[in-house]
Amino acid sequence: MTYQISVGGQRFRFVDLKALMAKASPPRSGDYLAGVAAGTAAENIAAKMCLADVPLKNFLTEALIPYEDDEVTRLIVDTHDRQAFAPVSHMTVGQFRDWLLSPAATSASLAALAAGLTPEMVSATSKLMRNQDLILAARKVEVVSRFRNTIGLTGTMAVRLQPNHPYDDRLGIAASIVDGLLYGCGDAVIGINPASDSIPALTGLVEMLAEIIARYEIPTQSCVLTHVTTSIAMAERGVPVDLVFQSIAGTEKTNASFGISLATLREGYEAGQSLRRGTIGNNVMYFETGQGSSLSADAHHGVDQQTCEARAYAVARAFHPLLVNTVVGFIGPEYLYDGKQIIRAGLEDHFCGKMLGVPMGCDICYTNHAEADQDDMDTLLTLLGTAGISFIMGIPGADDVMLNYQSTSFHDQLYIREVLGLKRAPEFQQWLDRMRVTDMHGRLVPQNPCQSLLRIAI
Amino acid sequence: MTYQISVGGQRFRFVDLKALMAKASPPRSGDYLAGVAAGTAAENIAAKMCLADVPLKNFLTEALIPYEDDEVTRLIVDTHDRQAFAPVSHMTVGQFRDWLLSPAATSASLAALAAGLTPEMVSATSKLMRNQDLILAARKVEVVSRFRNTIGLTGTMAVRLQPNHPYDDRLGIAASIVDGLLYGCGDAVIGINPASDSIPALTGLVEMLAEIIARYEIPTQSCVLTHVTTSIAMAERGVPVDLVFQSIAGTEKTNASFGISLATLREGYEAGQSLRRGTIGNNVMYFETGQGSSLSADAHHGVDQQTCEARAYAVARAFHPLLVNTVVGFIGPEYLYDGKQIIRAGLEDHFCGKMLGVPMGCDICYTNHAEADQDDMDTLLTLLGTAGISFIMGIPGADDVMLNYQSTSFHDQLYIREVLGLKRAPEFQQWLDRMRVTDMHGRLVPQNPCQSLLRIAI
Amino acid sequence: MSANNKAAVLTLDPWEKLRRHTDARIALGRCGNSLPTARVLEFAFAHASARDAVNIPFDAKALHASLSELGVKSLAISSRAETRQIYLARPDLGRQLAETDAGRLRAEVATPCDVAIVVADGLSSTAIAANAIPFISGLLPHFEKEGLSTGVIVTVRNGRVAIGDEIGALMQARLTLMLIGERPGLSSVDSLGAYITYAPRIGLSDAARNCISNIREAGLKPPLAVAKIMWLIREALKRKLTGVDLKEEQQVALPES
Amino acid sequence: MSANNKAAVLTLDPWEKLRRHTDARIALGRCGNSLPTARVLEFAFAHASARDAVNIPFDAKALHASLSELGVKSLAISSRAETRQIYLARPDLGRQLAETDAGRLRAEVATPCDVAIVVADGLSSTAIAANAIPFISGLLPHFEKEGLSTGVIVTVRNGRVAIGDEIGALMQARLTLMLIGERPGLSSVDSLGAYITYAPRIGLSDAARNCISNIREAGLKPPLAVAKIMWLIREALKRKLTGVDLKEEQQVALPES
Ligand code: B12
Ligand code: B12
Repeated sequence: MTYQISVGGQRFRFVDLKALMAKASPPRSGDYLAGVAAGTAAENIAAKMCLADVPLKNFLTEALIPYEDDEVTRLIVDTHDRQAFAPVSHMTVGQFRDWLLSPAATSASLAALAAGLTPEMVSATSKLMRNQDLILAARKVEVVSRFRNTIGLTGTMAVRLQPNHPYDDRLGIAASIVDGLLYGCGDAVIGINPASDSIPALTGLVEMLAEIIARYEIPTQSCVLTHVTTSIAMAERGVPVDLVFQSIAGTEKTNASFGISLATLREGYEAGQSLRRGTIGNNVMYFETGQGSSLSADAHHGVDQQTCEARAYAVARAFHPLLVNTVVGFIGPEYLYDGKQIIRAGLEDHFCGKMLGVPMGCDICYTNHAEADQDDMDTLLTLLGTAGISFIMGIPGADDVMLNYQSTSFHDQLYIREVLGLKRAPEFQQWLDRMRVTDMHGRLVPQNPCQSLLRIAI
Repeated sequence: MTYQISVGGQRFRFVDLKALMAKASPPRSGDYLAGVAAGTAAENIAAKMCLADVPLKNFLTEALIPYEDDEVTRLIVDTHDRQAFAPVSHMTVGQFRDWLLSPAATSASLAALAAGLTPEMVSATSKLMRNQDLILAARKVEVVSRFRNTIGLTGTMAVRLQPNHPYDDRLGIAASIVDGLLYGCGDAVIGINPASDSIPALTGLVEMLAEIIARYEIPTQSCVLTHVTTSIAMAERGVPVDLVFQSIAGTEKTNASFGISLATLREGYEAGQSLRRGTIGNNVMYFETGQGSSLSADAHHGVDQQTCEARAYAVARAFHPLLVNTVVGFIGPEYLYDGKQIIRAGLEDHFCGKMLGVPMGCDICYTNHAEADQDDMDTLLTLLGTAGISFIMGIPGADDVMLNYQSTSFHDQLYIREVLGLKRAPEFQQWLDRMRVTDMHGRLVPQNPCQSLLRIAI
Repeated sequence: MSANNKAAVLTLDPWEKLRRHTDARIALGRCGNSLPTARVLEFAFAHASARDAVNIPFDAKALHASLSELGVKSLAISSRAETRQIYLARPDLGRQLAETDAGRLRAEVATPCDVAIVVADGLSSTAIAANAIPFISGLLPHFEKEGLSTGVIVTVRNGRVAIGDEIGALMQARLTLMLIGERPGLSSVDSLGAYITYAPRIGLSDAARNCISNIREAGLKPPLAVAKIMWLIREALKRKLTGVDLKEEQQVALPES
Repeated sequence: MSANNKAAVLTLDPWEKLRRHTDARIALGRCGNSLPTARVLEFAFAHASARDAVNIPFDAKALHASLSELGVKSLAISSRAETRQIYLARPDLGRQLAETDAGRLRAEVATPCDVAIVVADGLSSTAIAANAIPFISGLLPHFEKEGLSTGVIVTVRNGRVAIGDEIGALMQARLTLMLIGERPGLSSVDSLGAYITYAPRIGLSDAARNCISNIREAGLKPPLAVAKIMWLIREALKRKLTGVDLKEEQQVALPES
């Protein structure tokens, strides 16, 4: 079906919904690279106007990537909940945006709606929204997940402690863990990106984390972010895997380039469940995503990169994750050129994920080949904090010495807690008090060399 | 005095404090245009490192613009309060930054310190700060000013209602005033930029505003933003001028290009005071500023544009203003190229103004020849709200139909109140309740055609 | 869930009829505290158009044709800002005559004149295309009546206000009248500014000028602007000054709204 | 006011000695909740340096000189990304051989080989300058011992990992070993990545490769990386595959810290 509109005396035509969506996207380098972006600012706005008039229903019949060709499309269509969709089924995209911002959209109504929304609907809606709209709507949503603590409660923000080391040195990793815990981080997960892909080495890391968590009775979970098939292999050998990690994307072909399929993820999910390591909940999956991966794998089917990304959240939600993390500026400037594009994408991803009912966090980050700096990260952190982000990254000094990029630091999370009053996961906060890392208000207290957590790194 | 430093195996030399300051500034187009910016990113950071080691005291002896040549320098030096300065007098710029972010810097200690700080000191400090630092430090400061209501209390944010019209049509202006009041705006001031410069026409506008405020007993003040000499002329004729407006800048020569001097401002201040129109306070001046004006007037003396701007706040504070407004993206891309530079400048200006004890607001804005859009404004608004800005602009739909630029709208202020819980000036909020514009929580209530304020525009 | 209840989503502002008084974006309504979708997108489209307007090239030829129809001689010159991009980045260059143009202009000037009329594209060539001729054709009869001489009308590509100082000096004019395209706004991309400077010469600041702004059909209509500028020119020539010390005191009737 | 009390301003972290275990920025201390000035500026300087590192041109000549000292033949080619700017914006072009280079390479290839060794600048030519020769000189003796043939070593300017697929195919190699400069970080601008792909041909995805990363003196030291890659290459050739189905199972002793 073609779409058209006349604005300012000009007529604009869009060959199909996919093209309309792409041309309605806020400008970003990846869509230019893919050749799907609007040619002029006027065409971009005209596409938005045209998209505003598209009924939400259309997304149920006009698949952007054919049902036959893509298992992610099949997942989206087959699991769509018509009853949940009913309250908004008569709306256009533009009316849906209005509704989201109105008092009719509440925490409760949005929770009930999530299963009725498809990623394409929320992506389309986000394209009509300004930054402030993305913040306002997202902060209404509360998505709660649990393993050994409670993530996502309104007014809280958790932090992944990311203690990476260039050759997985245990003491090096332990040193970063100490640093992070003593800055009050780690409630989302203590999660290592291993430099190595060797199963014996990875097993060592998993065991080390399990031991630390057990010894200090930390109400949190661990993860070694290796390939899901490797986690499955470890789980089968009885290695104490808490969370099963995988990078995922919004098309079958991209996932294939990551060496996975929905079936692989299902196996991973079951492997995680089989170990029954959660104490207060069973959300065992940790997913990472990021705009640009489908284009990078030449697997985007002409769909704009933000919509591909939103589809990844539909993959995620099928597996009841504890954490979904958009690693927003991670890949590079070919997908998100500068601070402005990274900021915008971060807000979009957070909004889309939350609308779909996913426990959304953000790795607020950039690489050294992009036009961005720590000021942009401060900005995005403040915006996402205001938008009610579930969790962010905590990396010593914001500098990942293994993945070679910059993110948010242990200090940064203190900043955002201070200015917005955000609390930690409650169980973790209690533990921090008990360990005298913070006072009862969650503020850091000065440490002395007798602090028992320091023993982690000897 | 020359400054030098070795970093990363390279030696960097800076001919004087002025050059060091300029090269330590975050990149912006105006400093490139002036030829004072650092040549490379490395030089930029080296300059910051070198500046961090400069004792604050040096700024008292090494004037960036000579005492003999510039009355603003004379004002700064002659009114510097050594006693207020004492607590930080032993610090370097870098140490002062640390102190500002530490718990030692409190609302009370910062209020006591303001008179001891010079604009150059705070500008230098800001150059070492990331966006988050500028927010954290600024939000500790409370600067309160009063005329008919109380501006600047912690947890509040006021709005200037800006009802401009391309030919000063009274009904057109009145229509925008109605719109703004019914959106709960106008506590900072109801302030018209007149298209005309004719004294009879301006007098008509002043009288119209005085009449509206009196008729509805609005606890707020009016202003017609004409040249200070014109306001003086009107005051002398007994025209009911509330606030005396003037654009000001940080060098004598720039002010001369605006047709003013400190003496002119003193006259304006006295004219304002003579009318005794304030009810609960005597802060009668409204100043506007903005980075780039000194360069535009070829009057910057080689000083970077942010430092010139901070010096304007020293001019402002000499006259106990009710409002100081940095119109941050107003002039154009030759001074602040894009959203990123505008955002950074807005945060710097707010920080510097607050440190100097000035009731700082921001016209969060951009022009159509700059690389910026409403998303950038949402971003800066959220950041400045978090930083505790005293007031912002409220313009119907964010589109100023006379000054030809985009700013924040009546809707935008509702957004920031909603997400950050910011209140209005208390007297004005009570009035809004009384007039049934808002409920007692400050939330807008739906209006009907009998609302008496609608009569303003007939 | 009240999703079906459209009234709960959109709150209308019952003062829409006030819109007839102004182009300002009033009575936009709201969903919650936010701008309705349609209003957001209208704004975005206006922004795209205004951005384009900055870059529409100045059609000097068309202007010169119209001027010669009015029977006036004109000369097209450029500032030192060679491209639009340079113009935006380098206001200093927009204030200086291109090197060869100073000579060309000097060659045109036979005798001193009272008022040097300069027309520059500024930030909106659309403003010139729409309003320069209505303004000038209204102005010249007054000049004739009051015996004010003008030289050749100089049009400037990529000019700033202050370039009129150099031009006026070269033309040995008593006063420069600069008509310039104001930066485009969302609701008006064709607004003209008129600046007058007594005894023009390089190095003057804006304190030495007066300004009439927002000249356009939906703003200050050209005939009214002519009346205002004539008052200012008369006073300026009489009192031998322009700038902050010259204040407009006449009571000009504003058009009905 | 406690301004004179320096202790109140800076809170030190009493675990500074843990810094010997890692280059990560730990135990930075804080003023209130914030990073101390010196730490902020160190970070900023490292950022400036890392940004520069992305643009340091690849010195193919020097590399070829060193390779010929090792007694290996080499061939310098380019991807289709002609400039560094294009390279950053167009990863697709970084994955394709410049047109004439395919021919040049084909001309070099006499017989099929076991392993095509490719060295590409990637995002850090510094990584290549620092680590390619140590790695290759450690590797070649193993190849010789185990009877693995290599063709000419191909160096690529502005290359991406996947360009090794086309090169390996042209060289009729059983496996491509791609050494590439990883994107520079703040604490290491010289990190090398090694990717192996069995049966290389255009169109493969990353699922079909294995990777060893962070090869550099302060990371995975080149000799250890060689041991790991040899294990993977042996397994790959034996099991006729690389990618997610090939998992490293050997117990490699990590260096002492
Ligand atoms: C960028 C990056 C990615 C991007 C790649 C997309 C892109 N356009 O760049 C994304 C986010 C998609 C990604 C995904 C994954 N990555 Co990755 N990635 C990196 C990173 C940070 C930089 C790579 C780089 O600089 N390349 C150099 C440039 C010049 O070449 P390029 O051609 O542009 O880049 C290609 C390769 O980097 C390749 N690639 C990226 N990751 C991986 C991982 C594997 C196993 C393989 C074979 C290829 C591969 O994808 C790029 C596009 O083709 C490295 C860390 C590092 N310090 O190198 C980790 C790293 C290579 N990735 C790693 C892993 C584990 C993964 C995942 C398997 C995670 C998962 N569980 O799903 C996935 C899937 C990879 C796949 N099979 O496709 C590990 C590999 C560990 C190991 N020794 O095997 C590393 C070392 C980081 C880590 N320790 O976690 N990654
Ligand atoms: C930008 C601007 C400014 C900038 C100018 C700096 C710059 N680099 O652009 C700043 C913020 C510094 C400024 C200051 C003032 N401005 Co002003 N400004 C404008 C604006 C919004 C756009 C001008 C434009 O597009 N020019 C066209 C470009 C292409 O030319 P340019 O050479 O780049 O611009 C020069 C002129 O615009 C000049 N200029 C700017 N404002 C004024 C005001 C007067 C009275 C004069 C003589 C010249 C002048 O400064 C520029 C640099 O030389 C207009 C509104 C409009 N719709 O035009 C108001 C406007 C011209 N300004 C106005 C006023 C009142 C002032 C002030 C006197 C306010 C005050 N009380 O101090 C001051 C001082 C001006 C002076 N004497 O220097 C009024 C003039 C009213 C009138 N009829 O006289 C206008 C119409 C807006 C308004 N209604 O408030 N202004």
